[in-house]
Amino acid sequence: MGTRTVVPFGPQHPVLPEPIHLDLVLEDEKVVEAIPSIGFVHRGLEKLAEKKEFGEMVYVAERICGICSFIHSAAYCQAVEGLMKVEVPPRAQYLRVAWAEMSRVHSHLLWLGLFADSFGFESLFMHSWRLRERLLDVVEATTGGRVIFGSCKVGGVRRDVDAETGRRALQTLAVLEAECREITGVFEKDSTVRRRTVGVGLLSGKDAWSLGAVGPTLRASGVSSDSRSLGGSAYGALDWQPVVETAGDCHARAMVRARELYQSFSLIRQALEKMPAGPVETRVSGSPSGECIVRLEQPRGEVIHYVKGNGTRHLERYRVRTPTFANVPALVHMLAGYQLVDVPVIVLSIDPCISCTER
Amino acid sequence: MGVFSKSPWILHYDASSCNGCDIEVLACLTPLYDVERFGIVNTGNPKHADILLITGAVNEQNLPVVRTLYDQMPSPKAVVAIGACALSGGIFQDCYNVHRGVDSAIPVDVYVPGCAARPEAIIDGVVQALGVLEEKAAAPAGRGEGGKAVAA
Amino acid sequence: MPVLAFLILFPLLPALLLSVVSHQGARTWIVRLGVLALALAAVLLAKDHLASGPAFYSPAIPHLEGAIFAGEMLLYLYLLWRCRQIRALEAWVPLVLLLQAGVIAYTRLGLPPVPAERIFGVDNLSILMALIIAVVGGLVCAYAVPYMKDFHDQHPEIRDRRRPFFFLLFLFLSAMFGIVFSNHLGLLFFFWEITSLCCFLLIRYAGSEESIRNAYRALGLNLLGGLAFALGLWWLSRHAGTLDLDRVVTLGKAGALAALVPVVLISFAGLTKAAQLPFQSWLLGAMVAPTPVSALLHSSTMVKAGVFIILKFSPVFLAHPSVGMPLALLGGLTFLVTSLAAVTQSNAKRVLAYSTVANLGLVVACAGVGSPQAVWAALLLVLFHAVSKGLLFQAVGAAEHGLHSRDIEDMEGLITARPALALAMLVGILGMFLAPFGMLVGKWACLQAFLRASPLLALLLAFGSAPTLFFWAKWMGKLASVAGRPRVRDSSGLDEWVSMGTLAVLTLAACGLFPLVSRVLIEPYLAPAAAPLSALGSGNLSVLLLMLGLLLLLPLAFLFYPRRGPLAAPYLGGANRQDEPGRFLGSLGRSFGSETRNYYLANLFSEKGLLRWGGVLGLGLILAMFLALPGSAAALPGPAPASLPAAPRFSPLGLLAYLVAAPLAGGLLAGADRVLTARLQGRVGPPLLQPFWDVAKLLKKRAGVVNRFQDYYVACFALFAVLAGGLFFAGGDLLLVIFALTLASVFLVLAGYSPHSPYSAVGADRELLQMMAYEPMLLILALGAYQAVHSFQVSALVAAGRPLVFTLPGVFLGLVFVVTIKLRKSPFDLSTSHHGHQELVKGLTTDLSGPSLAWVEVAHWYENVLLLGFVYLFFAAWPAWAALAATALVYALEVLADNACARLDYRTMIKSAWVVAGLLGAVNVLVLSYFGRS
Amino acid sequence: MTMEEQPILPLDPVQLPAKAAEFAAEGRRLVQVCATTLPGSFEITYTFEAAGAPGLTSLRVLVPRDRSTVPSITESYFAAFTYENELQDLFGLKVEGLKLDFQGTFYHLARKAPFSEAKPPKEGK
Repeated sequence: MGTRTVVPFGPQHPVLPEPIHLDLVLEDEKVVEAIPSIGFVHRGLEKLAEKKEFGEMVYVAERICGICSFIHSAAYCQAVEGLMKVEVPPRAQYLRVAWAEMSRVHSHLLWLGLFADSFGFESLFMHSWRLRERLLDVVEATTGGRVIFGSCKVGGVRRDVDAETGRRALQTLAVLEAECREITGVFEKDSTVRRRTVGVGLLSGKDAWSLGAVGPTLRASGVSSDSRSLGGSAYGALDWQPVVETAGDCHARAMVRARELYQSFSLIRQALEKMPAGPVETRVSGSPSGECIVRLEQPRGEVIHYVKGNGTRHLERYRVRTPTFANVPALVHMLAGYQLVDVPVIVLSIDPCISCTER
Repeated sequence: MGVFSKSPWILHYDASSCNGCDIEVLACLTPLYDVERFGIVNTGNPKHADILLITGAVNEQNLPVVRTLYDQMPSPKAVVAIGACALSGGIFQDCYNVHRGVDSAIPVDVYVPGCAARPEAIIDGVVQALGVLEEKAAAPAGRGEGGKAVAA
Repeated sequence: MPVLAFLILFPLLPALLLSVVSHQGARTWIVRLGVLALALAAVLLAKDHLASGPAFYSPAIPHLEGAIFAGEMLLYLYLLWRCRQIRALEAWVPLVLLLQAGVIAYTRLGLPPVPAERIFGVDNLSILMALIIAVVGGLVCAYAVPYMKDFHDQHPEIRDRRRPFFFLLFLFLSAMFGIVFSNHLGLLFFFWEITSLCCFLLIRYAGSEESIRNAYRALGLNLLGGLAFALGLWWLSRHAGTLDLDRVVTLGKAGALAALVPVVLISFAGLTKAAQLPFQSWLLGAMVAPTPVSALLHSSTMVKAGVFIILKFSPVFLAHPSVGMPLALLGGLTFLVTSLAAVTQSNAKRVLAYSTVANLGLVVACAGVGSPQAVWAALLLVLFHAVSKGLLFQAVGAAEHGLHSRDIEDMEGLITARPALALAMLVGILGMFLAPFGMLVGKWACLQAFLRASPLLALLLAFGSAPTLFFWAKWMGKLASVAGRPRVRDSSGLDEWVSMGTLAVLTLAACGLFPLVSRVLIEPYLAPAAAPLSALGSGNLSVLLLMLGLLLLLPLAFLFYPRRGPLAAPYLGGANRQDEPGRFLGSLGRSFGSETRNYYLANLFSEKGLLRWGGVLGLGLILAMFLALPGSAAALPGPAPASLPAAPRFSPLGLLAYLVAAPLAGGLLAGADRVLTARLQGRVGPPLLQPFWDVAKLLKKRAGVVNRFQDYYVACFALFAVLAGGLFFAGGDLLLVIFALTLASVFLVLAGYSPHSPYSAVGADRELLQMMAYEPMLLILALGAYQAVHSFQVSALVAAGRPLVFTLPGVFLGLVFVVTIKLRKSPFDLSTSHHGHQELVKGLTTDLSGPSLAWVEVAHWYENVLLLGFVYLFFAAWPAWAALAATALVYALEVLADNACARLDYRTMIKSAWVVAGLLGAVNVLVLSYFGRS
Repeated sequence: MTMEEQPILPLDPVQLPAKAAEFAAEGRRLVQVCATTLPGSFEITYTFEAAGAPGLTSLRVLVPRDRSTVPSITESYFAAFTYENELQDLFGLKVEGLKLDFQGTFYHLARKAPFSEAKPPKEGK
């Protein structure tokens, strides 16, 4: 007879929109051990590269995940463009930044809602998602899609944003930004929220780094690491600084994302305003060969797209290392010793994207 | 209209979807779409649910999970498959770990196409499922699982 | 007189026979006949004396004093010889022994002899005790015969010393009869020391190192009490010139220090024997003895001797509150501290031991108060405790022989593995803490008595009751959890079953029979004017009987209940294994059965810390008793006899209105909650009538229970929730309303434990934590209401001239705080939630579906209306529309809070609820009682 | 298009744990582990990043198909357990000394070691 409660947390669990499983071993409600089990959404899509030509693989790449969709397609395209030495037109570079940052705002607002849900603050969830719909309106107006943009392709982007659409988008975003201040204020200051997040899921900067954590999980522990600093796309030409917090707890992670909202608003504004005129794609011919690693900053952190071409229309190897995959060891490290109530909060604090993780 | 049309409680499960349809399912609950207007509640618990909204193609590992969840829902119940992957495996149908559409694992009543399916389509699918529920409630016990309908 | 002598002397006959007979059959029959004879004699004694009232006997016994002295000295010599195994740290034991011997020798030889006038006495208290000793004690002896055979079969390493063992059991009974019938304190002291001796020898029975050490601790602490007793005898011989108990009480009441000092000294001896703080350790250590010994010590002997002597002095404490009140507070403190300590234990016998100490604490508190009402409560407690605790120890012993463990965790699923035993244990547990069963009635009476004496005591009771609720209910949950363990054949023998069966029937019957016991046995013992039973209210007694009837009859309903739908597997996050639905596939390819374990709250408080600080406070209170002696020489007039409350007025109209209108109102409130919530979230939300549609739908779904017990528990939950509310709206007793509500909640908790699924079980645990958090505040509500209008009747509260909210602002705020918990609103919707997800899926209600879920929902509507009824009480003096508006406002505020808060964790909930109850509620009650009684 | 420096250092599998320990001591972060199935061997790339320095450094080992074992680097980089379990499940490799070894249950797969087959890609149309 066991002496501890074992809770099968998932794969179906309302607090997790996506299936993962944790064996939670509890004493009272203290988590003594938390061992993850993944694979519930493992499709094996990397192997599709053998069946689909490199140009078609963009569609697969942007369906690695419906939330991080755009940046996956951008990273894939950038990797193939790197292999094929394709020069992407500047306007396309700026558009990629604008859409990448829109997808970040969309993802962060979505996450803030789910995070609120993880500690039972339902109305905060609703308001976060209410605001997110505003952003989706902008996305829909500029790409035609809501969650899957379908706007990136090898050599550039599929569609342009005209001046009028851009102006309206900026107007909507300005209103949205003001409204966001209200909800991020609650995340920052509300006493019940602080009680559930401050000091919960502590991760030191040293541990975060050595466990390979990325993105807001790493930056909330005081490490300034942001793949956008590499200057890919048009990031090098825009004015921004990585957001860093030092507390290393769930609250700090929420604050990194809350502050990144405003950073993204600024980047979208800069990109749409500074965008030079010109074509939005370069014609691509030939087949990729060689290998290349591309890193971009997803809302959840650094994503790695590795492509290896062998001179055919099919890639020899396509490999994606997603931010959540990198954050899993840090998550396992964080869970032990906290309470059952903290489990959803800590799990959500890395903003897990299982679809990405398992591909 | 019977009581089942007035109080459809849903369970959402992601069977190896890319998240696209899942977040649209969640979006249905939130202020813009607010399906609670129709009494729809996301229960998160198969034992409380009437309608299973399932996204994504079933894969090797979640096949037993999908079956368990379906079995744990008390009758009468309906299944709505949402999105291209849930219908046929979609873009992933050639993947080695994917078992094609959801109807390869459990009976599906309503199919909602789209990649990702839009919230309006999902709501329409649930509305069609209400009719299915009422039919099943009227049918003698033990019969009436399965059946097909396609949402616009 | 002959019956009395028979009771004291006759047990020696089986004792001597058993000390030579080792044939199992012969032993069985000697014990059976001996026990039967004792029981018959006790009944005969009761029959003879109940009509004639108290009587004293002074038989001419030649050389009585000399014989007692010789006996005592022999006892000391024997004990001294026994002390040869002591260790250096235990050197104080023989030291105390020698001191005691010295005091006795000096008193007997150095002081002029004190003539004994009335050697033996019989009154209703001693008859009650005799019945307990003969019946409960006797049953324990009968149980012991097959038990000890099993014991030695299972533990061949322990030397078989059953002959001295059974000798000691009967000697123990004889000494106990001696104690309760002696009016001569010198003789009583001799019997007192014999019980200490028997106890010592029985604890060390197994002969292990641990049992020897614990036996010395028990001996030492009891001898310490004995030393105080001896000093008391010395003081009496020197200053009072009498050793007659009745004379000492009379002198004490009059305020003579000559009697007061010995009363306090002998009460100290009683405290050590009753294992009160800080002396509780010996009783915990006594657990090493075979289970019948524990059953005997806890139910009918030893500790009961301790409270018996203190109860004897209760008139003195009534007359001298400066001495009585520290004693009462010590009892109350012991109740609170040891109840909390029991929460941290998983060893069944330790839980039982702490519970014994706690309940004896209540008895001591009652004795310290000393009013007729309090003594009445105390006697009820002694009786009910003996029956239930005897049963529980025997059941644990029987379980231990089957499971080879006394850990509560290992008793999981006993309800299907060993149904009869589980039932016996469940009855015992029910008897300990729930309405309508005995101990709860006793606690109810205590509360009433305490309120009139000192609200501080009532508050200690209010806070101490909550943890008892927690640890008993979680134990019930373990038993009730259907873990799919194979059915085990019961190995218990006939005598064991007869013994447990009798006690189980007595426990159940106590609820119906206690008014009879009270009228015939207890009330004549109290001051002539007292009519404590009617203080409870005869209407309330009918309600109790109704509750009992429902509990017993409901299972019958299952004979007619259609079996709908197949049984479902528990919810396991979808990870259930297809081949074994009760197990799940975990990480690393491991397969788990669902495992659940109770909460022990070690991170909230530690057993050690509690006992340390409790002990220090307890010592302080004992010191205060002694310090109060010089000042208490002048007898104070006792408090004016409290006027009897008006007969309860039941309003059938209110009841009917509630039954019909509450589900409508509750459903509408739930609908309004959902609409308001949606608006606060920027949504439109469902139609107002949505909750009704939901319930209608659920009722039409096919049932999918995990096991059929769930339906029973849910039915009980709904029924008692309705009963609680009905009682309230009929204008009934507020305390009874709270008790019925608690009973209902316990059934809901059982419905959560029953499916043996981690989500439901953690939900059930959390529900219990919630109950532990809000229970003190609900009781404080009743206390405050009583302070305000001197009645627990809801009808009286409604009729109050001034809105209670002005008299009881703190209680009101505290109530609003805990109503948040009870309404399942954020930040305290821990066990289950009406909307939104949580880490527990749906927690408590995860494994309920279809119709059973519908009934839970409807019951919640009834409950919610009742809770708002509590709130309404505070505004009842206003016109109805204004009061209703105020109540609606409170409800709206709760909904608002629900939408403006994150969910907090259980530790925060318990701490904040108790702090709020303590700071707002308790302070309000105390202020009102000390300053508001103008 | 800016491309960062991405040197790849070939290494014998035997030296892998020692080299990983050296990198760990230098405070490098494990960025990814990636395997590619070549006709006769598995090519495994371990990518690291040094704090404060630009660019990614990769170690590359070749494991012959007939040997199929590779030493674990979880001694130095615990976080590698996810990658190495993936190597076991998807490529059929045996990782020796793996801490937190899921023993082939990291993914439940319809097909054993699907990436181990080196399928010659179809030529473009």
